[in-house]
Amino acid sequence: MPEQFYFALEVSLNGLMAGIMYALVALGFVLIFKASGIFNYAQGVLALFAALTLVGLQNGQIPFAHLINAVFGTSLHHFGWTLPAVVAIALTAVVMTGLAILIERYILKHLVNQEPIILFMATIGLAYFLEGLGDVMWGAEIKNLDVGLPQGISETIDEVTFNWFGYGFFIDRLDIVATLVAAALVISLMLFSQFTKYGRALRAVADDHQAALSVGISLRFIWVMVWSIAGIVALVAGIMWGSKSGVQFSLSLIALKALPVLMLGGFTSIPGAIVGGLIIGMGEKLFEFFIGPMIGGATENWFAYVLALIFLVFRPQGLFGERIIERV
Amino acid sequence: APAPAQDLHFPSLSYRTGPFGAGGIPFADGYSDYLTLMNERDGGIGGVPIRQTECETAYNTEKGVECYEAIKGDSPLILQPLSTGITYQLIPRVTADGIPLHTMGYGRTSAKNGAVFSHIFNYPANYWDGASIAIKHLLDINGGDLSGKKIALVYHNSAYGKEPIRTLEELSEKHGYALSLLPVDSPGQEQKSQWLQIRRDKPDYVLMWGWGVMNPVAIQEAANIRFPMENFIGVWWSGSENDVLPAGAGAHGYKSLAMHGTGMDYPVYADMKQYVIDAGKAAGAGDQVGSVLYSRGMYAAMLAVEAARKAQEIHGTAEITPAMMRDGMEALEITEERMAEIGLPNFGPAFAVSCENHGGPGRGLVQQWDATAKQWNLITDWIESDLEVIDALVAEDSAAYAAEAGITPGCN
Amino acid sequence: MFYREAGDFKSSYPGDSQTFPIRFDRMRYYAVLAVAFGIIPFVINDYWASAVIVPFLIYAIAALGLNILTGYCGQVSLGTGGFMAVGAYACYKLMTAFPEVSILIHILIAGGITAAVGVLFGLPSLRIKGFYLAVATLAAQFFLVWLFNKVPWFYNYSASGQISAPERTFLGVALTGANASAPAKYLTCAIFLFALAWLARNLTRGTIGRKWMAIRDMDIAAEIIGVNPLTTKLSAFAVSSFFIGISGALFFAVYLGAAEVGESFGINKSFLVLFMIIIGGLGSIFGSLAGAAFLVLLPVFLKNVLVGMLGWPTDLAAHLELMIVGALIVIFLIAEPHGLNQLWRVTKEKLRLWPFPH
Amino acid sequence: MNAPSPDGYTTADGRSIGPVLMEMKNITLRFGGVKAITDISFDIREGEIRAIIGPNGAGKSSMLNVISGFYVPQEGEVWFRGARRPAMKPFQVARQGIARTFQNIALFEGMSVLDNIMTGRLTLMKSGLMAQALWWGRAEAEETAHRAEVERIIDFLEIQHIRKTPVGRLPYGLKKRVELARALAAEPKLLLLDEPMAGMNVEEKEDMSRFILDVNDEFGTTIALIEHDMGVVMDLSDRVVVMDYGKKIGDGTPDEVRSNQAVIDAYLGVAHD
Amino acid sequence: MLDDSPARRIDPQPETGALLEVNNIEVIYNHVILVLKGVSLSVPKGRITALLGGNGAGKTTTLKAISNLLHSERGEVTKGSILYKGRNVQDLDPSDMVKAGVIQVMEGRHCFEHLTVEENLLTGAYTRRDGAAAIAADLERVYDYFPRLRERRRSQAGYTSGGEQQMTAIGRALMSKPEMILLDEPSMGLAPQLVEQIFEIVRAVNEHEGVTFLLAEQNTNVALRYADAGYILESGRVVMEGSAQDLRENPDVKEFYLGMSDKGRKSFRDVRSYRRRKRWLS
Ligand SMILES: Nc1ncnc2c1ncn2[C@@H]1O[C@H](COP(=O)(O)OP(=O)(O)OP(=O)(O)O)[C@@H](O)[C@H]1O
Ligand SMILES: Nc1ncnc2c1ncn2[C@@H]1O[C@H](COP(=O)(O)OP(=O)(O)OP(=O)(O)O)[C@@H](O)[C@H]1O
Ligand SMILES: [Mg+2]
Ligand SMILES: [Mg+2]
Repeated sequence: MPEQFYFALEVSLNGLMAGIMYALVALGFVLIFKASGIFNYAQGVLALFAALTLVGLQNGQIPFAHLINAVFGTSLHHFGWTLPAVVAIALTAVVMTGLAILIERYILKHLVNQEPIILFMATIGLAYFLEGLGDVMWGAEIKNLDVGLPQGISETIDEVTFNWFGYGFFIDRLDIVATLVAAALVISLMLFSQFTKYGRALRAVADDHQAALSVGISLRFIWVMVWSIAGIVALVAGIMWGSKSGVQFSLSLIALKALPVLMLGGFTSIPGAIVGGLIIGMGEKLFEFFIGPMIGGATENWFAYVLALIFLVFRPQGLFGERIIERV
Repeated sequence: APAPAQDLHFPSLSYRTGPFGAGGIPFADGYSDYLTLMNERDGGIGGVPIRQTECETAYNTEKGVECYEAIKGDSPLILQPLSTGITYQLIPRVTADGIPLHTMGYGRTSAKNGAVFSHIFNYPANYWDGASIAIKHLLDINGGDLSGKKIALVYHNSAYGKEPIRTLEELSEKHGYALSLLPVDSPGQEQKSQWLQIRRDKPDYVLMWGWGVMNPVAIQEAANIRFPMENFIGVWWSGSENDVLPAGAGAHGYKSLAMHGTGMDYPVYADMKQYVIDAGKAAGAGDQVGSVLYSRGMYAAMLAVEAARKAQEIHGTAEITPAMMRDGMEALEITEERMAEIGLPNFGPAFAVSCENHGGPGRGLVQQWDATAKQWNLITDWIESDLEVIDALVAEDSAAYAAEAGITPGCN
Repeated sequence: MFYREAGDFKSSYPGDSQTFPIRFDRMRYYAVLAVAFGIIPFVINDYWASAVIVPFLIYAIAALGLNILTGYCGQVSLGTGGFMAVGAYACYKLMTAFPEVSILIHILIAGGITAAVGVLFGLPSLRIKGFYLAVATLAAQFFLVWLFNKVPWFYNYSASGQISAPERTFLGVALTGANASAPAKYLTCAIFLFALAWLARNLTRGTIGRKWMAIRDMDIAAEIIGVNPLTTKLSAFAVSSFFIGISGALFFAVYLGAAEVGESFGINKSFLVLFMIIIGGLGSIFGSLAGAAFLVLLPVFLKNVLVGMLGWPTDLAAHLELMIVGALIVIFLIAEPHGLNQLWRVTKEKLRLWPFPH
Repeated sequence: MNAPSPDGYTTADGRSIGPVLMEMKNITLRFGGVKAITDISFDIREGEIRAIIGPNGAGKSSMLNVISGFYVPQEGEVWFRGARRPAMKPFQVARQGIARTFQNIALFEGMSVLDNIMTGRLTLMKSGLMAQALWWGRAEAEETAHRAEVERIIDFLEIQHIRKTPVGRLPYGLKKRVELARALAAEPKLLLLDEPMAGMNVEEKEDMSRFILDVNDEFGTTIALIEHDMGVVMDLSDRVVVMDYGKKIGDGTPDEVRSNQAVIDAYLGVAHD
Repeated sequence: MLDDSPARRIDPQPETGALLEVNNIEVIYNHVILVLKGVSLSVPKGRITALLGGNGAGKTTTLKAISNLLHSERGEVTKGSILYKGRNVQDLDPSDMVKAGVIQVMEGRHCFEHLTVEENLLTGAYTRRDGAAAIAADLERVYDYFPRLRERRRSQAGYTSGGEQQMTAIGRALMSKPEMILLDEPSMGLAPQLVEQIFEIVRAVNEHEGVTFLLAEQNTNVALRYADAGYILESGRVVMEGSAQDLRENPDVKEFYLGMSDKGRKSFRDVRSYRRRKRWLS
């Protein structure tokens, strides 16, 4: 039955695209995990913070306006200018780098050589802090993010496929952009970590902080670098997701969609994030589409995790993760 | 009972943070601004000043309970938590503590039955009314016949979102449409599969019970698959500016229910501007005035104020207690003249509350989004819900509750 | 000054392995008990009960449970919310199906059911470790929430899927429902906490506790010296889930009175309880209590200061509260990564040496 | 001692050694392409101190791991007490009475010294979960009984003063001693020691040697020992297996091994003593 | 192997000054555990200095205090000063210490498990700026020192044997072209001929490249054969110091650290009673 087949194909394609969107968030996790063994819970909030900052800068919002107004009884809101998207994005990247420096300086530096769970916890503290900060700085109301990315159904694909198969496929143009951006990001990050000494240093740091220090790798530098990159990746994710749903608190919850991706691909693998995203995206969409209606729907959240779990039972380190070394 | 207060305490259980903050902010602002207006312009209600307090719940039930416990000793006249979850927590508590709870268009629908839910009010309309109104509207456009039509419900996968299902199922039997259900998990950032299902099944109409980020994403996705927007109707919680703006032009023609008017074309805004906004006394950032949810907050405050007046009137004292307030709410009567006096002519329906009916008339409107003008336009007159179906459901559900909670229903 | 070990010699092994080997600690412990059961029930009011103390007691139980799994046995779990939901829904079904049976028994059985579910979801821990396991437990979290939301049998087919606790009494005193008094709620939770803490203490100081810790510290070595990883990990899951199930049952029946699974037992619960044990101290019973107290009290305290005393707008206060809680978590971790418990220990060690610096 | 009889033999210093306790037959172990052990056979007799030596990476530790059941060899059989050992999990092997220490100390860092040593006795403890939870009769009595045993070992190894210290803080040498204590606590038939004296100075090595000899004497525990200090190996052991690149290149008394040219070339470098 | 090896000739008067000077430092872990109670050392440039002492004497702690790795163990230097080339280095980052030319080989190997042996070695060259060719040449040199590593260059370090990891760790330090190496128990877990070999390498590096060594070692015997001077630590204090020759001849050192009595070395089997360590200081 070609109808059904086309539906399945369409769902799979869209699943793959959704997977790419998850992978964008997962990438940030991977980078930080690779570089420091830190499971960065704050990645989702970083994306939110980046998106908030971007919108704020673009619209010329005065940071902390609400706080200032509350304290001084003023009534400030906007500087009165708007910035072109490119400038705002560049400025936001600078802000994210600054943030990375602060994070290193005030948090990570003091937690060298601690157990992973402690570091994880610290990132949760950070997530809280940034969430509050983002809201105080830019306000909690929903904001539109528009950097000129195309959205909506791609007419071309629809038409072309309709002419070919007699069935027009639905592909969101935003998803196509996301795929291209993700591909570019992944390739450049992979080149970076494979072919530069910093890439090697990253992995060394993840294995053993003390030993890394002892050979002269500056944890501080590595961390600032990695957190800046992760911040910029978060900005990209924030732009993509923000264009889709507006910028507000829930953006930070996309982290939860990235976790199964991460787990399936392996916490330490950049290509793993993408492959994991594709598998999860496609799997959960197909399941929701075909099985979901039979069992009441809204299965995506748990199905993604269960799917990842099934993979893990066979490969406990994820598809591309580094082998877990078990020796005595 | 707490001693009569020197002032009238109107707490606001608001949420300006968390995943639903974007919806909570305008509501809280509207609620507060109207009460401020009363103080500034009239010196309170019946000469007694209003005291406002605000407690942040973040849409979180535990925080809601904490807020409740913190204020319940402070003679709160009325509580409006704007959260179905918190409402469920509070129903037994307020009943035991004798504090009235007003859940306007949300909460537990069967609370309409005042014989069981003595302290809970959900006038002027509830979810089941909403479901029925939407179907009525569809009946209207279809010349009274929906048989053979396919209707899909996209809903927030929570207590809130599930509310209309029973009603819609009952109505589908009555009107012969096919209903399909598409739950979306909170928060609802990813709805690809739901909308691809819609694309495949091609329902004639899509209804939506959404809140928070789920709304704009759904509207965006609907636009993406080029679902005809005029066939897409959201409940009144899915019909604010925040929901449609992100989709830009794609959202043009999207409809939603409304239980009150919107926009700033009401005389009350003249006073509002004079006494509150220009006086720098606006709540929050002051940038929400006139939006849909702001109007709703204002409407909620207005109804509360009217009930307080009523209470003052029946009990012959200006310094009313929560118990008196309850009586005022139960005796509340909103007429068109009164609405006009207040400066909100035809903003909401005229209705009278009684012990048997805490739920008001169950009337609603349909509004449609004009993406070019960026505004909501009312496109129908008041639509009555199908009380025949709904009242039966209310009776059934409230009886079940009464049995479970050991309440003997009755009006005193 | 009081804090001296000297002169407090133990002449028997049981004496040496008692819970509070130092006299002063023992005295303080009895004092706490006396206050908890002799004074608080008479002075507690609704606000303190509902807003602070009852949630604290219940979270403390959950934290104890998670600490057994994560702190003692080293299996990081983010499924706590889901397991609490199991306890809550089991308790609800039992309460409504067997109204004549005592609620206390229902709560215990709910714990037992949760233990069984916990074991089931603990099975992957045999293959999956560390953060991978943590993320895998999210599968349990999301699946359970989905299940309770989706299958109407669990919520007795109510229209909205909410469950509400009917009134149940014990010796004529209402423990659940709107008429339960603050002291009744408080005592129920306090007694459960006390009993479970005592149980946890016994378990963790004996053979099974050492097996857990061995698995935590080095699972391969543990296996090589004779610890069966399967039974050890699963027993940790079972005991931990038992505790968490009871806390879920109390949370629903005694504290909230009504619950909706996604909202009351969502992923945030899992994280919250995890914070508690990390802030309190992994592998420590006192730490579980301290962590729970800290994270329940802090927001309430901050809110009361920022809004109540400083009069700031609530939204601003809420945002600042987030920032402060976040910052405090980080500051705490930096000051003492091993939690409040360790902070307390170091203080004691200093006290012991006092007035000498070392 | 030449060609020991099945029932055992008598050592130079007059101790009598029993029959074969454990026998490894044609063991081969590979990790992907790396052949860690190639077709090695040897036996360990009851009451004996058996040393395994060889250059770094020769496969000695891997051999101990095979004995403990942690590595499963691709080929070969393990015989224990006269019977072929079926496929077993490491914890089952431990319960047969085989205890060991590890090359890279594998103590439970989060626990006190006392608790660490108590874990050694886990295989001997019987009380159930319930009894422990309620700390009733059996659990407490059992705990006390085992505690007494453990205290004996603590006295024996002279680590009384650090009983309650978390092991994470201990210096290396003490950790090794605690690890030995943990292994001893299991009252093993066969004790496997992987470089028990690495990182110790002479004085400490002397102490450690004394402990090992005493264990062997007092409890009749059979000991398999890996060590790089030739002085120690030659002085303590009754027989020595020499490995190189996964192959066995020598097996015999210390004197035989010392004069084996292959061993000198591969390992000793110069003739020792 | 214990009879005296070709003793190194020691210049009575080192012509170069102290490269590293540790003055009376005190180290506290976790704010309460006092471990070093005033340790002073002076390491002359271009020499090999040994730091000896029993388990827990504080050797590792001293080395970590110098390389500034203490902070990551929640330890701190509370008193005294550490001067490298006359400059106080206490506030430097560990990585700055490496840049300044001081590198530590940590006790217990600390290889990067997931990196291959070769990648481990290359991380040693992280701070170097002298180009890929020079690094490649040094890599070859390390492989020449440790042929076993060349064979295992592509394996993940986590899966190599204890000794191989030790070689990797030492090789890694050599890759950074340091001026001074702090070696913590290099001989631990190495086969006897490798121990000699490592010390030969130390000597070679010291003589040909002028690298200064401070080495903590339990194997007193070998250490004193290769070192120029030594310090003996006991319970966080320096109890004896002097040239290697003097130390070797000291009767107490002979008895307690070299395991020799008047009759030469005695068998481990003959130790019939546990011996109480003599304390020079309590
Ligand atoms: N991180 C730490 N926290 C607390 N105490 C520590 C820590 N590290 C070391 N110590 C203590 O400091 C003392 C000195 O330890 P150190 O490791 O410096 O000794 P060492 O001379 O290197 O011994 P070894 O030869 O066994 O390696 C020991 O008593 C040890 O218990
Ligand atoms: N799990 C494993 N995976 C891959 N290779 C391994 C594994 N375990 C050991 N090897 C390899 O097998 C060889 C033997 O290792 P083993 O640890 O047995 O050596 P050893 O004789 O104990 O050496 P040392 O004296 O240095 O400790 C080494 O080359 C090592 O890299
Ligand atoms: Mg080995
Ligand atoms: Mg050391």
